[in-house]
Amino acid sequence: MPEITYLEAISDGLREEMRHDSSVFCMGQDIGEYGGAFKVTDGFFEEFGADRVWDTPLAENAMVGAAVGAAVEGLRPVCEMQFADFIACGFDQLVNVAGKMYYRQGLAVPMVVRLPSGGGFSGGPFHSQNPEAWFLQSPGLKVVAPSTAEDAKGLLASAIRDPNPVLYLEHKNLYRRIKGDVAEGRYETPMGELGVAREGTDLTVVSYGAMVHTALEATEDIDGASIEVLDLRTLCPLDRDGILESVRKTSKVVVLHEATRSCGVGAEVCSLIAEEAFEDLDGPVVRVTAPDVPIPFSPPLERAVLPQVDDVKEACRELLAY
Amino acid sequence: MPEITYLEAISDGLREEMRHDSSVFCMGQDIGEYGGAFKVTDGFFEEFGADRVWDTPLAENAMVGAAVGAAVEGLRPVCEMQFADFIACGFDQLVNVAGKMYYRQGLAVPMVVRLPSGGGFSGGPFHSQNPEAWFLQSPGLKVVAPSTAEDAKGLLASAIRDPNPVLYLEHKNLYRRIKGDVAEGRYETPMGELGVAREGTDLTVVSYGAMVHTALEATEDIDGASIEVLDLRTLCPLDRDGILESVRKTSKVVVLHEATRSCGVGAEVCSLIAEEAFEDLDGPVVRVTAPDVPIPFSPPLERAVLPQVDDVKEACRELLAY
Amino acid sequence: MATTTARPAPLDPHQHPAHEARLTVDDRRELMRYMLLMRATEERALTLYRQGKVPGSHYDGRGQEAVSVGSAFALSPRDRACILHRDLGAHLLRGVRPGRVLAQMMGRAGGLTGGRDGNMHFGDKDLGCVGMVSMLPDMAPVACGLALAFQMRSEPRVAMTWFGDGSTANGQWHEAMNVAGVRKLPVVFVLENNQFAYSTPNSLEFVVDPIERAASYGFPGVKVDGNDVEAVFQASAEACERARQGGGPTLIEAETMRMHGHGAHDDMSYVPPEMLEEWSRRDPIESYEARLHEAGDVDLDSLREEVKAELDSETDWALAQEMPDPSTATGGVFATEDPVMGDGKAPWSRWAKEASHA
Amino acid sequence: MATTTARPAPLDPHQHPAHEARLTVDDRRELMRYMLLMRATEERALTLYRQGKVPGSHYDGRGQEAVSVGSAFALSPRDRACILHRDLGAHLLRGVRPGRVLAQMMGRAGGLTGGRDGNMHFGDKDLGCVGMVSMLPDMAPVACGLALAFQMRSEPRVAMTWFGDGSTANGQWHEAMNVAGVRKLPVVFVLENNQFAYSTPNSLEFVVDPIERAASYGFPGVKVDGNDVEAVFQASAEACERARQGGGPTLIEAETMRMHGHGAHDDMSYVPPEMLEEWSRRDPIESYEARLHEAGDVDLDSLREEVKAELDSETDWALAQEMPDPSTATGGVFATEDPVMGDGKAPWSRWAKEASHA
Ligand SMILES: Cc1ncc(C[n+]2csc(CCOP(=O)(O)OP(=O)(O)O)c2C)c(N)n1
Ligand SMILES: Cc1ncc(C[n+]2csc(CCOP(=O)(O)OP(=O)(O)O)c2C)c(N)n1
Ligand SMILES: [Mg+2]
Ligand SMILES: [Mg+2]
Repeated sequence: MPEITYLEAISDGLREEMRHDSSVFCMGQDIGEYGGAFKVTDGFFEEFGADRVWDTPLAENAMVGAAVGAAVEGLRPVCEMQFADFIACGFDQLVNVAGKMYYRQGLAVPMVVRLPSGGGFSGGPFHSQNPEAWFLQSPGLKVVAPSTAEDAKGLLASAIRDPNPVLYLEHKNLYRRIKGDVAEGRYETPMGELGVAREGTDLTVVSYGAMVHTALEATEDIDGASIEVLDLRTLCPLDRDGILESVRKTSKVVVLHEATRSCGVGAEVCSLIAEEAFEDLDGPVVRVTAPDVPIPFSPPLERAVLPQVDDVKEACRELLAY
Repeated sequence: MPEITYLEAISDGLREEMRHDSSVFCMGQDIGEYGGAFKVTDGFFEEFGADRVWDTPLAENAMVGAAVGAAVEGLRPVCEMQFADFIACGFDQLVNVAGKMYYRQGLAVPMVVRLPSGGGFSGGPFHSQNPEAWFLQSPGLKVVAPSTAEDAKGLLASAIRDPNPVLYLEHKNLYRRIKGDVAEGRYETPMGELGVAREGTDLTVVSYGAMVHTALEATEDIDGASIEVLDLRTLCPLDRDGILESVRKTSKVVVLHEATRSCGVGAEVCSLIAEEAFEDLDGPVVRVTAPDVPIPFSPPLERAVLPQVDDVKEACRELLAY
Repeated sequence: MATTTARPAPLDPHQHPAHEARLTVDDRRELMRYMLLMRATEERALTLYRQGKVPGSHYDGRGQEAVSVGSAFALSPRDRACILHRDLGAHLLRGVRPGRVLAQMMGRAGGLTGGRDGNMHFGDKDLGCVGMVSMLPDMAPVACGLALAFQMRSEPRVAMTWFGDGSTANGQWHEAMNVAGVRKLPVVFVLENNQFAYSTPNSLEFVVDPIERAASYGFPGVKVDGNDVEAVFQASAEACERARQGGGPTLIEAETMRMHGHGAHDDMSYVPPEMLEEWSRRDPIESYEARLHEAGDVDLDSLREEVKAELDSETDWALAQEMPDPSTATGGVFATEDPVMGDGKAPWSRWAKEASHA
Repeated sequence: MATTTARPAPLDPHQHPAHEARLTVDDRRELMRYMLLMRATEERALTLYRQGKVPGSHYDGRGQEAVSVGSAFALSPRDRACILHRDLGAHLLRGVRPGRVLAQMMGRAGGLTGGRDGNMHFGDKDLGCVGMVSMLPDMAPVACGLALAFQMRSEPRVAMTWFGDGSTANGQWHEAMNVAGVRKLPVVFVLENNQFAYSTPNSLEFVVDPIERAASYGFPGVKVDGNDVEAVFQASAEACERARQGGGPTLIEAETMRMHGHGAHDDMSYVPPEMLEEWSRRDPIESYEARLHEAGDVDLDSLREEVKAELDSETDWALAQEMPDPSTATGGVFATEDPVMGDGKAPWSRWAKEASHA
């Protein structure tokens, strides 16, 4: 198995699905001849043509809405937001049209919206956001957020084949930083199942996306403690049993994400644990997240806002000592 | 003090502010001659004229965006969404332009967006939503949700005078159902301070909006237990100390809201408690909310989805017995 | 910018200019039938509402029957439609039974959404319809997506969608028009100008008639008398034909009037009485009745009888439907199978002919 | 639909047709000065970027100097502006020091947002500017709101905003145009058609030149040569005058070319070389230089010297600025005081004259 980057794995997965299933097609700004702002669709225009690799006008609601229409007619659109932040401009079609369609009229909407998300490279307030939690508060939408190259490819395949609207969060800060041995050909990473990034017995760190790597680095060696790191992979539907199982084993939990704090995915995970595993807890459920502020541009400010390895270390140490 | 409805209290508060401060004006669909879909601005057109009571075109982003522009130039716009659900159509201007303006460039944006929200009267999937949690995940926006006529007037005044964008959730199911003795003239209900709807010592029910009344009814007499009911009133900034104080007293908490469950305001409240009051808890923190589904239209379905008095009773009973 | 205005078709089908779509006597009977059926169904619904059997609010399309019936009449079975809250006639024409509509409005299990949604917020996927959402005009981009699928698969099919005058002020309207123009999509946009957006008159929604915008999106804009069912049909048939032949989108503006309040709660105090009077003289059903009467070849009395009989039994059926089972409320948020849409009824005689020739 | 095209003003101010805004020799020197200052600042910024001193990505407006300078030159001190990422010249003209721009791009505390935002995402509120957000064209509705405030207070003031060709496809563009038309707002929209939206050519963004849409919103659309600073100025001055006198909005389309990539990372492989060549022959600064040279009344060498000297000291100042204090990162999310905006610099000689007459 060749070692490729997270970015290449996304391209690879998308290309495989398009080769295998002629109903799969892409929509997005500058994804055509240019190959996309991050080059995920590099070469797609040449291979699949202008129809299946549509350079759309600057109109997110039209893109998402057209994807809904194409999806119910039997196609499998994959929309690319140039940055995840722009999903705010296609928000209405997503939450009101796509998300509620099946519940209201039994009409499935198999579509994917790719969201290049997250910060860590001075993207500033509009190119660094992690919008996932909005969509857990919007019934009818599935949400995945791979942290490895393997899962990036496998979850994209699952998302494309799923008969529901799926938001696919690809963390920009993993694009070229993370590599992995990725199987050639088509395979799926099942949605709704978390992954155990590292097994442990003393404490559980629950995370997803880029922060999984921060968690692994931070907990490599904390005074020799045995720390389990969970990679949620799918945020909706959440693998509640998987989370509870780990908590029952370790009894101590740190929930870590890059998104802002209030009503974030971490809040849902903490609440789940506080409700379902209260008796198993040997300490408070601790959240490490960005505070409730826009993500600033300048490196020292951005570092101060986004969770850092040391923040995680400190949280774990305190909780271990509890 | 005359007894007036929640709806009249909103009108009264808005009218008072407009009479007193000529920079306050209203924007919204059908709020002019017609007086608004729910008649909140009934008579305003005649008193304040077409300029200050602007019947806007069907364009939420333009409405919110224009409000931002007018606000930074010294006016105090009050936007009405015809239903809270339509804020999804003005979402981008709200979270990206209004919410981030002050942090990015030190320019305050004193504006209010009124959101007639909530269900309970067969409004169906598009006229029953409670969108508040989206905005706790969107830094820079304040959120209030009054449950009484007194607070409806007082919090609207505070929201209008606040130099920040404030989302004002007015629950449609309280409009004519709830009455209160409301002081004439102008007064403010401070933002960021919860209210204690009923004092108690055995268990705390944390809620806001229409569900405060459900909580009070449900807990009137549960085997004689002394149950405290907190009315959050402001959801952002959340009165964290006020919540923790009550939890430390009662040691048992039920969090109740009408909005859907995952990443709702209840998740934030539970997490806060699990993190800050772990040692004070004598039982799991229990959430009573709508499940993660669109709000259905037909009465039996809607009743099954929205939290009912009996659901709250049962949750309290179980927790008291814990 | 030139906007053509379609004229009512002369009654004798043999004198048509070539480009005009031909209507047989039976076709005209069907046009009348569906207008009558729409009005009868909505009158029945209003009665049920007044009897307290319809939860929530209630909306209808009184006075706009010619728009939905005339435009939908141009659709072939495999075409697709995203229908607006004023256009019950289009649903009925595609094959939705009045009983299911009444059951829908009453929130019954037998309704089109099984009580999950209400009012006109439905579409029968088995009849090629995608139900509207409340946010307007959100179905315009969706219709573009349907058309995109047809175009990508080189199928001679059309997506049709309807929206009101007020909705043209919304950004999604523009995005859909522009995208349809850029991709030359086989979509027909029917702008239903009923003079008001809820209580808001055209003058507060736009300065220039939106039909003028069509050319700036690169496709034709055709304005018709929305109370003349055949004029609406002719414009729609031409637009559909153009779309099928790769000619791209058309914007049709049907000038009409909303003869009831926005909803049953709305007393229309904002509408000048003389305006209502003038438009009531142009009632689409009465005026078509007069024309058919002249021609004399449609037995209107028997038609009315038929419709009334149908409505009576449909109403009984609807009233016999149960309320949905509460235990089903939380299921079916996520799909486990891919979407399947069926085709709609297409009463225009042309399709039967083509089928028989094929 | 008729769209007028403004012609470059003849150089002799005394031969102007009455309606044209007069430019003195000093005015022309200022126009040139700000174009040179914009280019010099952006060249310096690019150097700093290549030296690794600018975090994140980097964008500039190379080749579009005449658009931002020519249009902003028409603004009075009390007018307000929402400026686009291609329009540094407008910021400089309103009084922003180049050093603060360089510091902004380097994420320094001395930058316009103190490092909280980057690139061209800023606006100096003390100079009457509201900084853009990345979502395009979100400042168009905001500009309408500024104009609404002026209109409601009957102040003879104008809001000006800029957006690109690609942004005209977005719904918010339409909503802003329509609302401005309906309320007849004193707002000037400058459409900067630089041929591409990132890599996407006009042909994929729209079918018909967006200037054609202006009339369908009920206000004038004026197309000008965006590389002719005086043509842009004339059209803008007329539009501002009309707005001040209650004549409502104007859409100006400035035809120009983005001579650099969308960002510094973009090699422009999608742009035909001959296209770049052709446009480089139309460089806005060189062509204006030629005209001023003819006229002979502006000492260009000293002007260049001036600008270079200013840039050198401004760059030193910028490089001397500290990075922001991390402990400030989480403060200032909510305001505790009402907004206060200041007025901008307005170099056009007309304003000095009016002030002295007043
Ligand atoms: C995006 C959005 N905002 C607000 C509303 C509330 N609303 C419901 S109907 C209506 C008026 C619609 O007018 P028009 O488009 O002319 O359609 P009509 O009802 O007249 O057929 C409004 C504003 C809505 N449905 N969608
Ligand atoms: C709503 C929105 N969607 C996507 C983007 C990503 N994006 C940044 S610049 C750009 C192209 C803009 O083109 P144009 O409007 O012509 O402005 P230009 O950069 O050419 O001046 C795009 C698509 C954006 N900024 N805003
Ligand atoms: Mg209308
Ligand atoms: Mg451009």
